[in-house]
Amino acid sequence: MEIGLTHYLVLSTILFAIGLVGVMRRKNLLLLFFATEILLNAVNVAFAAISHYYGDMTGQMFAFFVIAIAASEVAVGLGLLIVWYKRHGSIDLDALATMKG
Amino acid sequence: METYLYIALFAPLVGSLFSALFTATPKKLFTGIVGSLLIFTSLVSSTILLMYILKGGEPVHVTMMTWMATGDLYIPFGFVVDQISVTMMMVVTLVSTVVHIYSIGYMDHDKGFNRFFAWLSAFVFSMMILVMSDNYAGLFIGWEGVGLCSWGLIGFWYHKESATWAASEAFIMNRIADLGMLIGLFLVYWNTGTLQYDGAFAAFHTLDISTLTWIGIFLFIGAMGKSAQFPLHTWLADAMEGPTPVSALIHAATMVTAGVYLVIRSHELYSLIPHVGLFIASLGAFVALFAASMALVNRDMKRIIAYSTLSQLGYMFVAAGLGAYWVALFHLMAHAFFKAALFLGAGNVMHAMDDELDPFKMGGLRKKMKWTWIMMGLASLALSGIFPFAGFFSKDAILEAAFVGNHTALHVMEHHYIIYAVLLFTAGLTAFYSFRLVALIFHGEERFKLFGFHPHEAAKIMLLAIAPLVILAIIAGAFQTTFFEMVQEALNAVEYHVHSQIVVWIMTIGTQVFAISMIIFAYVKYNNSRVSVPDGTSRLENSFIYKLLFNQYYIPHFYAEYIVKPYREISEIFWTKVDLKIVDATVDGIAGIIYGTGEKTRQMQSGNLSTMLTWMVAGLVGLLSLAVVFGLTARYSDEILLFLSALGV
Amino acid sequence: MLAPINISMGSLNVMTLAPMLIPIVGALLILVIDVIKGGLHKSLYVGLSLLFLAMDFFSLLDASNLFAQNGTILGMFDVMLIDGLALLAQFVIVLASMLFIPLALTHKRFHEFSYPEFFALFLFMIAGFQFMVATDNLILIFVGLETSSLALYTLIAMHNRDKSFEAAVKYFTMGALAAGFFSFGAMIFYALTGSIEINKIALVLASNGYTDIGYVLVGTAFMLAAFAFKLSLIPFHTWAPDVYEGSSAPMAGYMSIVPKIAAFVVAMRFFEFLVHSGIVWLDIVLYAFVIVTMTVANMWALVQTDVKRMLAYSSISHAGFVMAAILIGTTQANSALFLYWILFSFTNLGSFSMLWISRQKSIPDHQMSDHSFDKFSGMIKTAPVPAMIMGLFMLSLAGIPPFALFWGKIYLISAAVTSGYTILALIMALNSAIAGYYYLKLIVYMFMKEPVMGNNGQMYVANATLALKTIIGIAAVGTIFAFVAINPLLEFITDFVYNSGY
Amino acid sequence: MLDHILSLLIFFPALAAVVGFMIQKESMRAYGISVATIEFALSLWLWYVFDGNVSGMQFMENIPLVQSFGINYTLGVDGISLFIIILSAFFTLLGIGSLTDTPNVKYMIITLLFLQMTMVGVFAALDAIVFYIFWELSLIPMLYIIGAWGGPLRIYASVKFFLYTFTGSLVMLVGMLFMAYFYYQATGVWSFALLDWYRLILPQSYQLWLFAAFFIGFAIKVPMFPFHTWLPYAHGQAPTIGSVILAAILLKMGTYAFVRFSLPLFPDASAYFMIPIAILAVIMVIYTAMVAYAQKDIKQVIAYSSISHMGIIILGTFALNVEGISGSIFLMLGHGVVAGALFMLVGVIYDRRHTKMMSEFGGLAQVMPRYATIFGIMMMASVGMPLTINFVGEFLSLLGFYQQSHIITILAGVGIIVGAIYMLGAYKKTFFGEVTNEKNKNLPDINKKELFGLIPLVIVAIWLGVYPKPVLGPINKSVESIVQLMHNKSTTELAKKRIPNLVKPKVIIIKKTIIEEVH
Repeated sequence: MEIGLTHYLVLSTILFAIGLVGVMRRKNLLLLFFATEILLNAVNVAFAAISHYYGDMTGQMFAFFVIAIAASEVAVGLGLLIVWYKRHGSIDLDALATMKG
Repeated sequence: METYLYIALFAPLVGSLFSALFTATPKKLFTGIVGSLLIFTSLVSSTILLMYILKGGEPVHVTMMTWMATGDLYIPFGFVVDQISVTMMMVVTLVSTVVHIYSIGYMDHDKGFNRFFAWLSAFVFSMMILVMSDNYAGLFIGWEGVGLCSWGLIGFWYHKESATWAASEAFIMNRIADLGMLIGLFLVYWNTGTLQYDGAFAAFHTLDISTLTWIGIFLFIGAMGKSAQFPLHTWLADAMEGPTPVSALIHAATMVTAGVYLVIRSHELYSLIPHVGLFIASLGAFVALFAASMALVNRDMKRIIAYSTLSQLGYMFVAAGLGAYWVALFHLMAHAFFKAALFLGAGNVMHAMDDELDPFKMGGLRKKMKWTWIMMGLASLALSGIFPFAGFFSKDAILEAAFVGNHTALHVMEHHYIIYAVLLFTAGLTAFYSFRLVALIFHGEERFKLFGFHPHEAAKIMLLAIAPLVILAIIAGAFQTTFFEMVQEALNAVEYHVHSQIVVWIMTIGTQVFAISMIIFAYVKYNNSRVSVPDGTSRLENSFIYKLLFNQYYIPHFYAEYIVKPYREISEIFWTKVDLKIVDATVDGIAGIIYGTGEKTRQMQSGNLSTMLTWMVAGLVGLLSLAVVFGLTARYSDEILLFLSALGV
Repeated sequence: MLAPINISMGSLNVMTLAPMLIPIVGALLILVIDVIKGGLHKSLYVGLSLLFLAMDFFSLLDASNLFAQNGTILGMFDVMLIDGLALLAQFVIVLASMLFIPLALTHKRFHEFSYPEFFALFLFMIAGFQFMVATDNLILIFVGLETSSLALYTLIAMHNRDKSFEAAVKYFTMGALAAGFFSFGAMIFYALTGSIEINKIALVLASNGYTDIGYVLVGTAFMLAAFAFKLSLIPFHTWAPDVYEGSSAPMAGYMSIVPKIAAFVVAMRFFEFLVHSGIVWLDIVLYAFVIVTMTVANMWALVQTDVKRMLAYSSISHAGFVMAAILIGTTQANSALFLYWILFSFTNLGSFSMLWISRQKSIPDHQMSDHSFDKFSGMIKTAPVPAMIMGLFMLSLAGIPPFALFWGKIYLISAAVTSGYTILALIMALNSAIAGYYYLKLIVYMFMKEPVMGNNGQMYVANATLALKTIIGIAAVGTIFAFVAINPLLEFITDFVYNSGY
Repeated sequence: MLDHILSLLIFFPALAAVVGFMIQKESMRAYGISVATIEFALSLWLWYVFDGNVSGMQFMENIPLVQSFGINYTLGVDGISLFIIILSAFFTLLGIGSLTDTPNVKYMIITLLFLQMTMVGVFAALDAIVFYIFWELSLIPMLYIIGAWGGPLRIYASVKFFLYTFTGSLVMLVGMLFMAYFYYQATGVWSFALLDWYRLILPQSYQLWLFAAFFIGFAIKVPMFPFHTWLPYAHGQAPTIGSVILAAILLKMGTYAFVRFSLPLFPDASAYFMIPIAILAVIMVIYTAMVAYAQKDIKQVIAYSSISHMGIIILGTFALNVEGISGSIFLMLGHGVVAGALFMLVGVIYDRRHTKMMSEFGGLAQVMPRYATIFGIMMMASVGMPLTINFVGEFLSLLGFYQQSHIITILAGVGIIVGAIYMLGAYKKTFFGEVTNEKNKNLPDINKKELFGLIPLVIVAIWLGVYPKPVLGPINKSVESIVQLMHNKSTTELAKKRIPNLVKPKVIIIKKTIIEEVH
């Protein structure tokens, strides 16, 4: 069986779905960040595949930018996480609900 | 002549405003004097105008200024002095002069002396507008004006609950009728394009009968209220709560006759619709009997006289309804004299008896109050229609008119024997209750002693004031011919002929005999020592008829129970149930629903990050599923349509 | 092998980059100054930021002159796109930022402003927004979006309170998810058309007649979700109230304006061609978004007890209101969007600044939160002028004429009317009535209740300095006398929007 | 100065209000009275220079505001608006002059002056948006007056007043935008100018919808049944001055707007909806009169009576003929004077006893004879006694509608009966009988300050009842032009039938050209 574009796209979609489920289910802030990384990487896979399919560089460029952005997101996110942990000693999501209504 | 017209009209206004300046200050005798003088001025002017008209002068017609003008509507303040209005002016100014002077004595000790004269003169002014106006709108001004003054005067002693209640009742009942009148005015305007008498009367001839009938009916509804015709009659008896001079002036001589005046004034209309006229006459006859029957058993001096007034108004309507307008007017005039005298006499008695009204508690007063007795006796004779008093001439003419029937239009002689019979019977009743009253008050045992009263004759000024009225009540009949000649032109009056002279004589003498025998019967029954204050135990008092009559046929009770009370209750329901619970609650409910939705759905904002993320994903999934549904629909739209058509959709 | 790249500087049109480069340079300069000598007073950085923003503004003026003469300008490999929308949006961004930055000069000391990084990040963020609006390349949009967002998360967190951290984390996490949506959506369109430039996507889709409509819709759904997050459309709005509450008042006000106008412009670029291609689905979905966001946010605003949170919901509602312009999609509607947002920025910044000057260091016992309604009880008695100004802003937000927002409202509703969206117009109007209630609530507290004991009114202006007063004054004057400016503004906007082909 | 007299009338009080912030608290009353006097004098001057023989707009001003959207600051005055403007200046003066010891009097006067601006603005505006601006702005001072100086339920009442009216007017705003759009479609130019809109003939189906949209805005303001429930609360809670201005002027905005907008813009729809609206009016007249009768609070009686009278005004307006419309406009003035005076009068006893419950009173005629007299005069004016101001209006309104429907007029005429019932009832309970309550024994009679407000109203109420011509003349002139416009514009049979043609047949050629022009 030849691996075609469709397969990549399906893989990407599945990864994205996994990421979504993770985003919804994870109660640990760090794991939540991982889930968002999965989302972005799912997209990267697809971009690379499509780029190859079209023989066009743009998709790969996009993928690179996504990687860069993901990296900076991690930087900012981890920064926030560390501050939060310092203050509360926990990175549990449910503790993060002082504001509501 | 115009100057006299204005003087006659505005002198009472000046008097009223002058007195009004002092309403909040203690009694000032000069308000009464000035007021009386000004009314007297008005009387003099009216007399000059009367002389002028009598001499055959053209009616005086002036237009003072525009009142309302918009669109095609043009209503001026216009006044006319013709044969009809000058008669009314004379009646009004004469009686009111007398009443004013009388009141100086009667209201002597009253705190509201100045206020009384302000109201009284204002009433005269309104009445003058009513009778002098040359259009229906002006008449309506006076119409409402007298209603207002009547309200103020009935409720003059406003600390008394019964007085204020009666005032409101009178005002509201009159308002009911006024609505009819107003509608009548609207009909006149939209059908003739004007409210001026001249123009409207001229145009009436071109209108079809049904329109005219409606106009006639609505105007007469107005007249019914003012003249207290059934079923709007209850206010008149209650209006006796006012000071007695007021009852004399307003509720006997002038205001209540305004309805008759309206019909007479609109004779050009009513001549065209004799069927409405017949209805008016029938109602009048009914009221004459109906009111007289209530007067038979009543135990309130003033109310008896009031019912008598009502009854006499019925007579006038019979005459007016049957087209004998001049007779109606003549009776109106004669009635004003003797009835006012009667009331003022009753006022004397009240003064003497510390405002006691029950004649059973009096008796034998003739010794103490000789002059009052004489005057009331004469006035009662006039009321009973005994020759040669004024009442004889006018009432007899009405009876004849009823006998002969309607003769203005169509030249069809219809004899209205039923009406005639009713009127004749009522004449007997009138004689009876009049002298029942006289007998109870002035004759018999001195029952008042049991109640500790110390009666005394009234002040000179009061007696002197009544005198002219009594004199007129005696001699007014002599002017019948003069009067007829004067008004015949204005009212298309015709002499009518009973078939033969003998019939006339039989009728006249028969009536006289009947009336006199009723007087004697009244004396026999009430001028003896057995008369005592009824205590509700006698057989008579327990009979159905007595109760029915004594309770005024239960009509006031009916009104109170089935109109006033439900009205109050419905109002209460409208407010508490409909307005607050439905209309307002709906508005608040809508606001409440919006607010409540916000309050309930804010749970969505739980503050938990997982939930928030879930919402986002849910939103995305929602969008996606919509997209999928839509995309599939778009792709397979042909198939779907095919499927749907196969299903027969 | 890649072919050698031959490019001339002229075709690059570097000038198109100038407006974005200026704040970046400014930010770098601030960082450099801090490195050289730390601990300088915040006023220096405020001043510098203002200067750079002013320069930015002038470069925008320059660009708009060019646009007025030559029409749309492309540059940097056709990645940069300076059209009317870009210019208008940048004007709003830069002007709102200029109004915002002096608010740092408070009377009391606040943590975040003592960091020079705050100002640097702020300028970076502005550059990010400017990139977002001045391109139709999805990559650059994505980069601009993330640059600005990441800077914004940090700025929020710098407020240095528990709530701010919570807000930042929430915003950040959801933002990351939205970034995922965006990139996935971009991927789908790339897969469908082989292009990531909006106008090319539109061309390709139009030329093949939207054969893959299902996939187009899926892609649109993802993009819509991403923008709905940014524009805080329900149900993607959940971050907004918490973030507004958690961040400082001026920051919240700023967030209600600038990021949204950027997102609106991108949404306009992206959805307009889809709307005009007659995709009923999009109409329905946008319609639903508009109505639900407007109405439900209003209902939630009704039940708030904190003014700032109430204003947060009100901002959501306003966003939903303006979203209608995208749905309608006519020139009038798009012009109305800009008009509305410019007027909104004056009023909203003003009202948040009023909250800012009344910010206390610590919350008294009887007070539920920072800006609870009862804090403002009887303000007219103790501090009449601030009360009147605050009342003015509330009236303007409620759409009472002749104050600023009214004009935006009628123009937008008129756009709905003109395009036959009668029901929408009615719902928009009625929502203004609902909104009237909660704005009125604050007015009721300020004007009709008795002040709390011991309140001498000083607390309402505790934080005020000349700079803040000036800003509020500008906002107030702008709000009252908006009617003078409407006509030139409207002509200017309509001209720019029309000439950009929207 | 004559060219800008209307702007002057509008903005002078506003400017004075701004300046008022600088005035010392103690001098504020004097300041307020002087400003209001100047304003009143200006309005009288406007009357003086007004040409009563011209039917069109006078003293027009036109400044473009938002040219590209067709919004202009257009002002003008005709016989219809002239007197309401004067009335509003009059009432502001009386209101400020008779202010009793109000707390925070400075803000009260400033608020009143702002209110004055909005009132004059509404009646002088000839551009829909400018009209709308003043219309909405007028809510704010009133909101503040009720909310800050009102009774215990003042916040509920004021918010209800505001939101209810606001909601209605937003629907109206949508209607206005539609109207402008239709104008744009027809001519290619945006315009909100009323006089432009007058020339536009719309198909009946459009008219019906637009009429409905405007109707909601106006009906709530009037307020018409069933949108009236805000009014009793507003009146019940408002301070005296608030009720006076609300009843005298603010309610008139709704009825005025019917004449200014609904009738000439949508003649076919007006004719179409005539009967349903008349039925609502009849309900207003009778139902609210009955509700008034059930009230315990004398102020509520007058509040409900206002609604009842507004019913007659609506009826007159929708008579669609000169008599009816002139009558309704005159009744607006009449009701303004009378209801304003009655609310002032209630304020007098409220100031003395701090209660408005009729059960607390009784026999006041004995204690306060002057007060009772003035109250009596105004009550009689209120029940439509001839030779008082209300009669003229009520008579003409009913007369006008009688041409359209007999039954409805008769039913509405019942208003004169039920009106008398609740008014006399209230008067009786308050003034008649013995003084039973100890606290009432020594109530001081009406004082000079109160007389300052009341005597002029009594004079006006009687003067215009006896001699309405100086006012009715100009009104008539303008109404005739409106009716003619409506007749010319109407397209349906029904409307042609119901709206009279005033142009007599001999000038039929002119009529044709008018129609062409209109087309």
